[in-house]
Amino acid sequence: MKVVTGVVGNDIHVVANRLIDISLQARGFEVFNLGVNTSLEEFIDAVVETDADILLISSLNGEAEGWCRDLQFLRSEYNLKEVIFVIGGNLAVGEAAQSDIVPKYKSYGFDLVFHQIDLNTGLDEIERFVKERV
Amino acid sequence: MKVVTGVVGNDIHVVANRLIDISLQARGFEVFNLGVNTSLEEFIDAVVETDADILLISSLNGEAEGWCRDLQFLRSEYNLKEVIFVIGGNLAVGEAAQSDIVPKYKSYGFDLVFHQIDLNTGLDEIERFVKERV
Amino acid sequence: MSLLQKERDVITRNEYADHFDFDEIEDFIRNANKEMFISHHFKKRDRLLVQPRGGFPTYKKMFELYEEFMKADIDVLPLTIDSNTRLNDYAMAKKMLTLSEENEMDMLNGYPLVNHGYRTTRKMMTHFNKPVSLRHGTPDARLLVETALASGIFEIEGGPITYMLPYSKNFPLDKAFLYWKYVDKVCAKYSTLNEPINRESFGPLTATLVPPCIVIVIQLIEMLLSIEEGVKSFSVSFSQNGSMMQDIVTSNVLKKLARKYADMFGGEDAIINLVYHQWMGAFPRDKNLSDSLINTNTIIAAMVRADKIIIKTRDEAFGIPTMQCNAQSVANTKYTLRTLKGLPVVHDAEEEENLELEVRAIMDAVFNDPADTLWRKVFNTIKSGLIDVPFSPHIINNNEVITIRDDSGNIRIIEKGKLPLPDRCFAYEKSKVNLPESQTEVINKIIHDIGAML
Amino acid sequence: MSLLQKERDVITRNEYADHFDFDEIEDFIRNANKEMFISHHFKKRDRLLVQPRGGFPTYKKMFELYEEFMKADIDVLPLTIDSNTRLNDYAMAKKMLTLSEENEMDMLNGYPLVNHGYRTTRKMMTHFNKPVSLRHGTPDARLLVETALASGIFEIEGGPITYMLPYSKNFPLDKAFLYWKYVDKVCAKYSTLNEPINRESFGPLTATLVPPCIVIVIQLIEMLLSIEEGVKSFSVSFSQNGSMMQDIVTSNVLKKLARKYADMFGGEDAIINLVYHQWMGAFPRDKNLSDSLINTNTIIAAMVRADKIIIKTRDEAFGIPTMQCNAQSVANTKYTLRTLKGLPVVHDAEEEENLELEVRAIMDAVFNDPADTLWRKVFNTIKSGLIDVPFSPHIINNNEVITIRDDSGNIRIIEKGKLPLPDRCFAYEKSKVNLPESQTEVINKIIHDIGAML
Ligand code: B12
Ligand code: B12
Repeated sequence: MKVVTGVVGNDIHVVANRLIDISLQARGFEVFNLGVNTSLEEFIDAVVETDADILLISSLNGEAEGWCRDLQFLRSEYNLKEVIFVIGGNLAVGEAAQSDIVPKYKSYGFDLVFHQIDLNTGLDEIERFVKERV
Repeated sequence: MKVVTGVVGNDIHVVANRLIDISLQARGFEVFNLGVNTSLEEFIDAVVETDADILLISSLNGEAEGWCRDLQFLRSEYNLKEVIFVIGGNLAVGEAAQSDIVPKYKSYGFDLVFHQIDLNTGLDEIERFVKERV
Repeated sequence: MSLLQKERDVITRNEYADHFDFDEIEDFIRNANKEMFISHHFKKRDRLLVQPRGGFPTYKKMFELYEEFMKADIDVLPLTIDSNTRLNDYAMAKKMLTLSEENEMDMLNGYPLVNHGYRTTRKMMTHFNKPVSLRHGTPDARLLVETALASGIFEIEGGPITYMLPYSKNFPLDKAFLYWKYVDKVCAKYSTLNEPINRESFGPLTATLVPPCIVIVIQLIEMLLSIEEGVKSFSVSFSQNGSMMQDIVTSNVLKKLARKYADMFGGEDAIINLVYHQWMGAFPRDKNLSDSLINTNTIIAAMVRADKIIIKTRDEAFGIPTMQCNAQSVANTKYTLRTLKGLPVVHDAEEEENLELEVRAIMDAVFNDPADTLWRKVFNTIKSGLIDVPFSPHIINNNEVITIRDDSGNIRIIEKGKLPLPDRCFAYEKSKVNLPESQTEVINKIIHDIGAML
Repeated sequence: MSLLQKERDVITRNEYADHFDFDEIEDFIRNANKEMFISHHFKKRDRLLVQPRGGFPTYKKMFELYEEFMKADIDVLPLTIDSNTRLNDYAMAKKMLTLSEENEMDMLNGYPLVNHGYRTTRKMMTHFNKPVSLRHGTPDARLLVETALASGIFEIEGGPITYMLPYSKNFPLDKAFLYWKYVDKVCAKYSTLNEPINRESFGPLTATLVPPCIVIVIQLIEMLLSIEEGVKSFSVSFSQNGSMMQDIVTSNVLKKLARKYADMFGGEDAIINLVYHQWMGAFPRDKNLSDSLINTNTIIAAMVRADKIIIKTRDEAFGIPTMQCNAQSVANTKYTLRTLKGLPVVHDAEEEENLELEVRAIMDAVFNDPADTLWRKVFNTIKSGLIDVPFSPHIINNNEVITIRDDSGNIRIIEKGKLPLPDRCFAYEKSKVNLPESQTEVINKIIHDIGAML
């Protein structure tokens, strides 16, 4: 399976991104890592270009909300209904509860949302989700 | 004015007692310091013996309540209406609010109650109280 | 029946205590799980052991406290005894225990072990299967210690000096020596059955400007008195002085001399450990600051390479801490010890030499006393003021020594009273402080120095 | 009109910025209260200055934050800039500022200084009359710094390397050197009017297993680049390594070499200060443990004899801290510094010698580059991988150096990439670690070591 990943917006926190790359590869995914500081458009382009199954966006510095509001629109624009959209990391400025964050990002068009969730827990969940879809 | 002071019960915290002794003398009181580990009866005896104006009891280790419940009784028994009864220090086991502690000890027969109050603040208050009484 | 056993029968036959079945108790200790012996853990020396203080009146609450501690991955459980039991006032303890049980309100500042008895208490101790340390402050602890050992509590804190001079006003000191001799004898006896019972001295004393030389002398003496009775595992201790350097110097000298004196007095086979107490004086009334102070102490404990640290809580200035607060303190301390790496080994030759000279001079004065036994020599030395503990409430204490802090927070002796300090040592102490002119200013400085951590 | 002034006119003429009145700004700086200059406070050197981080989008909330800090007796106020402004995306910053103002919800992770402008911001700075430090992470900070200085912010953090390699993915490094040259020039110019403007480098870099030799080399280079432009007050910095000893060693070598190189390159009259950052890596998700970590760092800052400490909060793992939480952190730190006395002065000759050799070898490689100016030499050195920052997101970075922790928590180099380390130094580094056999185990160890404080 192909995964496009990276860190959205003006965010340059790279450590998680490197670990995600390693972990996805270890789990047998084919990884296209756009790295940090990636715009939503770049992500969408890469998904189209690579014909990816999963788009896995990270955000650490609190910017995600500002960038991801237009996702719903792009998603239908490019007709990417089959692609699984995932976001994880630290999804708010300041401290925020999962119960507030998850529905909000789902309404933006994400299938899976991981706010302050351990990486492996999240990746397990993604694999489960993939299985159920098939 | 004569003050009998000391630490009530099986309490051996002596540091405050030494400071109280010094501070009372500095304020011109005649001090009879019974030291730590003093029973209520010893206090009353000393008050009678020295014809004291003030009885100033300290308690630090949380024991006071167990010892002072009989004060009302002793006070009327010995007819010590004129003597000012004061208690101060740390007047409960565990953390307790002043609003709970002060009425309780007043009901035991104390005129002034200082739970977790700075020494000088307390002594100022005692002097004010003495003036108002005259 | 031996004389000791006769004495034990008399002691333990007390209307407030359990009926003692000594054979059964010996069996219990012989077969007790090694995990319950702190001496077993000390042998491994793989980490700094963490121990809080804590005691609640009722069995139920005590049990709950231990459960909280276990969640925080505690190393050594404490059993702190209430202050009535400490003064052998079991009647008052019983009355307050009953009130506590009836009212769901704590009327005692610790666990009244004698009233609960060993049969009941042992259930708790074997349930948790951890080393437990008995914290009290009792001059006559004979019945208390018998009950503790029978309960599965295999570390006994205290001693004839450290549990007398800070903890009592007029209990006869000579009696205390004999009562603690009894305690040491019983501990030594049980030590042959399984892992040794650990005895620990209480170095903080009054926790109020006590100079390191006095602390160390008293630590060495209580260690020697225990070794004399056959104790094989002993912990010396001290508490934060207020200067990191003075803590390090105290530790270095205490460790060195404890080993030297132990070897000199027939304790070559005794294991000596070092315990560090977090700040024992007055705590700030802001709980966040207390947390900071506690963490600072954890770091110093690691720096002085202690074997065990006894911790405080953010509730210290207010009263007996809640269980949650106490357990949190354990968790915080464990975290810091786990993440703190690469500690330097520090020495200060000049300070260490001076302190060692002071200690040796006082120890020599003790040994030169003409009395026939060590405890009598010590008794005479205290009585004559050659050993003198600042802010002791006890009538026998000389109360002439006056100490003050220098600019680096070190406690320095400015009035030596009858302490037999060499002239050059006393000169060294005085050279470190700029004494204020007036007597009032000195008193204000002392009050200020008592509150060094406020 | 000078060339610089022409450039300044161009830079400051920006649709999102205030109109700049340079004469008025010079007047303001000339007459500004000395209390506002951190360089003035450094001169006194009477205490370790405490500075938090902190920036909120709106003026109102920023003002309230400062009020909270003042209550906690703060030494240096921070102004942290949002990450859009950092990447010169003033349009996005403006949009998010408007959203924040309308919705009473923070949509930016810092204060968008350019959008607020210097006329507004200066009111806040003069009101509090404290030194303020500009924290950003901007490769092209020309407009930002002009705005800051005009606002009364007299400490500018950052540099062409330290604000590039950790903070940017593909901003051209050569441009960054020129943009920071501009910043240094402007700072130097204003420094002649009153107390000097302080420049500070950002030693923590990516805060992820960066070896001390790389940190020190980059500190020295940014210091020399600033001195070259006439800066007279400069702070070098580093963050907690994870081993107290390595922190002490880093400090000793950094202080020594900073003075040496400054003197060698015409900066004899420049004042060099040391700043210590509390742990900059991933924080534990238990706030009580974070408090412990923060306090540990305060003690280490005092042990390494820093001039300023930049602190974290118990909210670090979660997000931008609340003001109360941030102010509490200041109060806790001030308390520990006030009560912590008697710190030992520590050295480790072997470690210090090794580290100094490493640094000198890399510095020699920089100076031996054939380019004509220092910044070009440095550019070439980074491009060719002679300087290499682990976990840098920047495309120019070589990413070959691999580090790992030894048993004492020291960061050690196990793959040197193109770092020009002397053989004996690299051998020393490797001799300290027991490398796991398999590559997977090494990766797991690295992941584990990144999370050293979890
Ligand atoms: C030092 C100390 C000791 C020393 C005492 C040495 C000595 N002989 O004096 C040692 C280590 C021996 C000790 C022993 C014990 N202690 Co103690 N000790 C302390 C400690 C840390 C400081 C006390 C001190 O000296 N403060 C400095 C002086 C100057 O301040 P102060 O005593 O608070 O007094 C001030 C005010 O209270 C006030 N004040 C006092 N009296 C009066 C009267 C009036 C009229 C007024 C206006 C004001 C006033 O003015 C004083 C000066 O500012 C306190 C905790 C704390 N405060 O941080 C615990 C504390 C008092 N101890 C406590 C306890 C329980 C004990 C023990 C029972 C053992 C135990 N469980 O830990 C034993 C006591 C044995 C016994 N029989 O009493 C508890 C009391 C609990 C409670 N109230 O709920 C405390 C609060 C610790 C705790 N949180 O558990 N202790
Ligand atoms: C190291 C660090 C930095 C370094 C980054 C170096 C680099 N290039 O990577 C430096 C110092 C340069 C830095 C800069 C900044 N930082 Co920073 N930084 C951190 C810090 C301390 C650790 C991050 C880290 O590396 N963690 C280790 C990795 C392994 O863990 P992680 O990033 O948390 O990722 C894990 C999970 O989030 C999860 N995860 C991530 N993505 C995904 C995706 C999926 C699908 C799943 C399931 C899980 C998942 O798995 C990862 C592995 O366990 C955090 C705070 C913290 N966490 O303690 C702040 C933090 C992330 N930074 C923050 C900020 C704001 C910034 C700055 C804007 C400046 C500032 N105001 O301080 C700048 C950013 C500039 C920019 N343009 O983005 C904030 C974000 C605030 C918020 N969300 O409200 C934090 C939380 C600090 C704080 N409390 O203020 N930072």
